[in-house]
Amino acid sequence: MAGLEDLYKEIILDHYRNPRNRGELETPPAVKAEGFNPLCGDEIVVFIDVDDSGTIADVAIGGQGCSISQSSASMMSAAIKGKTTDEARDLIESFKGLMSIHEKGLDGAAAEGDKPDLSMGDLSALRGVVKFPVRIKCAVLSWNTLAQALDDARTN
Amino acid sequence: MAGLEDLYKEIILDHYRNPRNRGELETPPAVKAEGFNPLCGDEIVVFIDVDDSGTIADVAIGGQGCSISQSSASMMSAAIKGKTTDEARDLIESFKGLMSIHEKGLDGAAAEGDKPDLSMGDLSALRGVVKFPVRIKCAVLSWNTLAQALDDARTN
Amino acid sequence: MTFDVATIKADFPLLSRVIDGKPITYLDSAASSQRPQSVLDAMDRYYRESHANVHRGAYRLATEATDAMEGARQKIADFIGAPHAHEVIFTKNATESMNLFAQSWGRGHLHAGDVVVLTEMEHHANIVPWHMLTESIGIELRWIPVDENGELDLTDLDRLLDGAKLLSVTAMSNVLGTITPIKRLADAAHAAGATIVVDGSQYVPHLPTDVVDLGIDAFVFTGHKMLGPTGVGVLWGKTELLDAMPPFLGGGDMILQVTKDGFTTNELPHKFEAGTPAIAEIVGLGAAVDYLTALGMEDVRAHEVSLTAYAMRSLKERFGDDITIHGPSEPASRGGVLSLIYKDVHPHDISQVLDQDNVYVRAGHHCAKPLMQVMGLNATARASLYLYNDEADVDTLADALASADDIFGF
Amino acid sequence: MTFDVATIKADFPLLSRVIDGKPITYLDSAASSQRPQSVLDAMDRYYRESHANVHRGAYRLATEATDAMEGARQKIADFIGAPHAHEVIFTKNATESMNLFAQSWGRGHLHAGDVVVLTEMEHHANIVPWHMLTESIGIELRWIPVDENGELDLTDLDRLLDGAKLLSVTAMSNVLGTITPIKRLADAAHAAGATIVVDGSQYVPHLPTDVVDLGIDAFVFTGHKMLGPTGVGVLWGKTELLDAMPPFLGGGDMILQVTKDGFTTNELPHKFEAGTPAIAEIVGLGAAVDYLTALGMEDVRAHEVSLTAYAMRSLKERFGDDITIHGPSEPASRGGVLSLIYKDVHPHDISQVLDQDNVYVRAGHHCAKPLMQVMGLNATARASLYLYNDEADVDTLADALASADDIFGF
Ligand SMILES: Cc1ncc(COP(=O)(O)O)c(C=O)c1O
Ligand SMILES: Cc1ncc(COP(=O)(O)O)c(C=O)c1O
Repeated sequence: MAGLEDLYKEIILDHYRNPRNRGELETPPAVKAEGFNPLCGDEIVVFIDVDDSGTIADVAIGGQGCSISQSSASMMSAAIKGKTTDEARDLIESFKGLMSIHEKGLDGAAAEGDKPDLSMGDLSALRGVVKFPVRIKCAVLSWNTLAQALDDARTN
Repeated sequence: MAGLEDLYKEIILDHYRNPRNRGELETPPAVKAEGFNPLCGDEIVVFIDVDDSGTIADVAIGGQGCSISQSSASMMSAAIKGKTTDEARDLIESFKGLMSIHEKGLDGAAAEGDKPDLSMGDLSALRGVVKFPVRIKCAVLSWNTLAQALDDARTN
Repeated sequence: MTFDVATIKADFPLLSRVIDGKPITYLDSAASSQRPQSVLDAMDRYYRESHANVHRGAYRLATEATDAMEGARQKIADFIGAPHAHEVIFTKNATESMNLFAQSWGRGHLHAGDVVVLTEMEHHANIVPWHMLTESIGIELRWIPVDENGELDLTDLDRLLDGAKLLSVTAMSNVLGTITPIKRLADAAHAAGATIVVDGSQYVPHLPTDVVDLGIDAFVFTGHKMLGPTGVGVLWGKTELLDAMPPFLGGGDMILQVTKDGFTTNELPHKFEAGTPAIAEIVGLGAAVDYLTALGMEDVRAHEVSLTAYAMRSLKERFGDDITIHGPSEPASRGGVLSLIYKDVHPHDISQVLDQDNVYVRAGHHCAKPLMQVMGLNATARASLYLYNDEADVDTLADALASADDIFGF
Repeated sequence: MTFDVATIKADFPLLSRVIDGKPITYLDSAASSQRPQSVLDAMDRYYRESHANVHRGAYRLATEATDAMEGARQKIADFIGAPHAHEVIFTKNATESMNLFAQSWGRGHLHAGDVVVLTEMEHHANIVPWHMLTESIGIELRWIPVDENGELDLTDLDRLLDGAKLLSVTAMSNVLGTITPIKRLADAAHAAGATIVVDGSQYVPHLPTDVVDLGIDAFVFTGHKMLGPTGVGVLWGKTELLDAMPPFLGGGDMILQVTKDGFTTNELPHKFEAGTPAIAEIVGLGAAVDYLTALGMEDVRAHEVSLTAYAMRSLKERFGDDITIHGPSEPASRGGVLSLIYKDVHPHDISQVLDQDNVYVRAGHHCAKPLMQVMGLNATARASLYLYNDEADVDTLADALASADDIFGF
C-alpha cells in the first residue's frame, strides 16, 4: 500500500500553504472558467489573460479545495504563466498523461506521460497521486478548467 | 401438502364443464359489471336483472377463466337467482368468509364463515380452495363482480 | 469448455431443492432465471468485505466499492458490445429503463401528434410508458401486426414508419419466443428518420448481443432474467443520444452543481443514476455476465435451440393435436419460450396440476394483453427453457401434463 | 436483551475485516450502513430456496416468493407504524421515492405559481426533484432557513407556509445531525392547508418511527442506511393520498387492463410498483427490520445519544478550539452525525489521513450544497455513528485525527 509521504510531498504542501497567483483578473480582457468536482465539492476558478501574440500574459486562480487540487492549480499557474497557449495545451496533455493510470497501471514510476521531454518542474511531485486513484480528479480539476478557459479565449 | 382432489371436486368440474346461466342479458333493464384478475387474466362479466321488489329475477355470466373462477361464477349464478338483493349480499359475505384464510388460518375445515347458517349448497365444495391461497382470487372474482353489479343496480 | 448441463445445473443451488420428496423442474426462466453460486458469492463477498457508498468516498472501502461497481459496468458494456462503459445506465429493472427512455427522450423529442411505432407482441413494459405519453403529450401509437405464425408482419412496415419519430420493439417475444429481425427494423427506422429502441429483456440472456452490430440507438434489459439478482436493470444508449436527453430522476450523484436556484447535471453515466445505486446487485450482475461469458453465449444459444427443437418435437409426438405450441414453428428462429394450450384445460389449471409434480410453468397473459387479444386467447401456460434445462426436464413436463387427464377426465 | 455493542459488532461480518494488519473503524453509516449476517442469510436463503417472479405465478416457488415479499412489506409497515401494508410502496432508494412523490403528486396537484416549501438543510434528493418541477410546471420554492446552531429557524414559518401547497422536509439532517420538529411542522403545514412529505432517510435507521404519530402525509426512506441491502427504498403515503396520485412508471404488475388503446391501473401497492420488484432486497430489508426490532429502537436511540455525547465531549476535550463540530450542541436533539472541521486541514485531506489508519469517514458536500453554502463551507469531514459503533471507535478517530498534525506540520 502507498504511504501518505508519496502524496503529501513537501513541495505540494508548500504550494497548498502558499498558493501562487491566487486572485482574480478583470474580465475582459481576461477570460474566466469554473470547474467543479461533483464528488467532493472542490471548485476551481481559472482566469487567463492571453495577449495578441497568443501568450498567457497573466493568470489567477480562485476557488476552494483540498491540498491536492489547490497545489496542482498553484503549480499549474506558475508553469503556464508566460507560455503560449499552444505550450499550455501541450502541458495539459503531458500532465494528464502523468495522471493517466488507466494506460500505465498503478505504479507511479511507470506513469510518466508520453512526452516526458516537456519540463514538468514542480509538477512531477504530483506523480505520487496516481497511487491514490480517487485523488487524481483533484489533481486534474484545474487542468480541465484551464482547457476550458483556453477554448473560451480562442472563441473570444 | 394439500392434494389436488381438495381443489378439483367433482361438482366443481361439473360446473366448469356445464356452466349454469352462461350468456348475456339485455342492458337495461339488466345491469352489467366486469371483473378482472390482473395476475392471470381471468375475466368475469355478471349481468343481473333486479325487479321492482328487489329480487334478482335473472342472472347471466360471461367471460373467460380457469375452472375455479368459472365454476364459482356458475355456482354463484345458480345460488342467487330468485334471491333478493339483500340475500345476495349476505351470500357474498358468507362466501368471502369461507374464503378468508387470513382470519381463519389455512385449515379448510375451520375456514367456515361467521354465518354458516346461510345455505351454501354446492358452494361449500369450493371450501378446499383455501388450501391453495393463490386460487382464492379466482374463486372470489365473480363475487366481487356481483357486488359491483348490485351497487350499480341500486344507483340505477 | 464443453457445454455440460449436469455441471451447469449443479452450479444453481435452487435447482437441487427437493420438495415433498420430489426434485423440482424449473421452467419459468422467462419470468425470472435462477442464479449460480458464483453470483450469490460475488454479492455476499461484496457485502462482507467492501461495502460502502460509491463515488463519493476517498477511503479504501469506498474505493473498493466504486471499483467493483464500475468494473461490473465495464463487463456489462463488453457483454453487449457497447463502445463505452458510460453508455451503460443502471436502473432497477427493464421497466424502469423503458420508462426512463420514454419520459426523458420523449420529453426532449416528442410533441402532440408525433408517431411512435410499437408491435402487437410487446410486453406491457413497452406499451404502458407510451400510453402514458399519449395521455401527457398526445403522441399517436401505431402497431406492427403479428401474423398467424407469431412473427411480425412487415408488409406495411414502410407505411407504418412513415413520418414516425420512434420505433420501440422487442428483440424476442416473452410469450411466443419469436426473435424479431432487429437489424432490418433498425435500417427501416433509420431510413424513415426514426430512432429505434429495443427491448432486449428476453434476448440478452439467451443470444450473443452486439448493440453496434444490431444498428440500434438504445436498448433495455433486466438483470434477474440473465442469472443476475433482482433490483437491477440496464438502459444502454449511444452517447450522443443520452447526452441529448434531459435527466429523469433528480438527486445525489446526478448533479454537477446545486444551488437554491437550480442545478446542472453531471456527465454520463451519473446523470441518469440519481441516489445510491443498487451496488451489490450491479456487482452480482457483473458476476452473472462472467458466468455467461465463460460458458459462451454461442454455446448457450446452440443448447437452447436444440433443447427447444427437442421439446417441440417430443411434445407434439406425445400429445399430437391435443397440444398447441404457439409461436414460430422453426426452433432456429425463436427462443425457448413455449406457450402451450393443452386440450381445453385452462392454463391456470395446467400450472396447478404441474405444480403437484414440482414442475413450474407460468399461466396467464404474461404481461402482453394486446398480444393475447390478437391471438384470441385469454391465457397460455408457458414453459420457458434456459441453459440449465435439459431433455429430462422436458420429459418431466410431458409426464406431468399427461396427469391433467386424470383430473379433468379426458 | 441488553444492548451489548461487542455482540452487535460481531453480527456484522465487514466490521471484523483487517486491512494491512489493522482493524477497520467504520464511521460512515450516514452514507450507508453495514449489514448483519442475518440480512445476508435472508437474501441468500431466498435465492437458494424460493426465488421466482412474484404475484403472477400459481406454483409453489412463486407463492413462497410472493409470501416472502409481502411478509416483508407487512414488517416494514409495522416498523414505521403504517396503518396498512398496501401504503408501503417499494422503490429502489429514497431518491426514487421522492421523485415518485414529486412527479406523481406534483402532476396531480401543482400548477404554475404554486408554492412548495423546503428547508435549507435538505439533501439533493429533496431539492433536485423540485427544481425539475420548477422547470416543467413553474412552481415556486421557498426555503425555511437554518440558524447558527444548525437548527431550523421557524420564526417565519407561518409566512413561508402561507398559501403553500406542500412542505417537504427532512426529519434529520445528514450533515448536521439536526432532528427537525416534524410534529410541529406537520401541524403548521396542515393549518396552512398544505400537505407534508418527510425525508426519513436518516431518521428511520436511528429513532423509533410512527408515521401516524408524526402526523405526516407521506414519508420516504432508503434500505441501505438501515442495515438493509442496496437497491431498495420505500415511499409510504396515506391511502387516500396514494389513491389520488397518478401512476409513475408504467409496465407489468401496475395495470388492471391493457389494450392497444389504453390502460387502467391496479390497486395499491401494485399501482406504483411497475415491473419485477427488488424481491430479494425487499426480503433483506424485512430481515433488517427484524434485527432492529429485536434490538429495540428505543435502545438503539439511547445508545446513539450517549455515544454522540461521548464523541462531542472527548473530541472537544482533546482538540479544543482546533476542532469544530457543526450542528446542534445538545446530543439529545441530534443524531450521531458529526461534521468536523479540524484546524485548516481540508476535509478531503482529513479523510485521506484517517484512511491510513483504516478510519473511514466521508469528506465533501454530502449532497447538501445549498446547506454548505449557507454555512459558508465547501466541505466537511463527517463521522457518523450507528448501533455497532462504540467509544473505542471514537477514540481511534481522535488518535488518527491527531496524526494529521505530523503531515500538515502544525
Ligand atoms: C437525508 C437524506 N435523504 C436522501 C438520501 C438519499 O438516499 P438514497 O441515496 O438511498 O436514495 C440520503 C442519503 O444519501 C440522505 O441522507
Ligand atoms: C420482453 C420483456 N420486456 C420487459 C420485461 C420487464 O422486465 P422487468 O420486470 O424486469 O422490468 C419482461 C419481463 O417481465 C419481458 O419479458
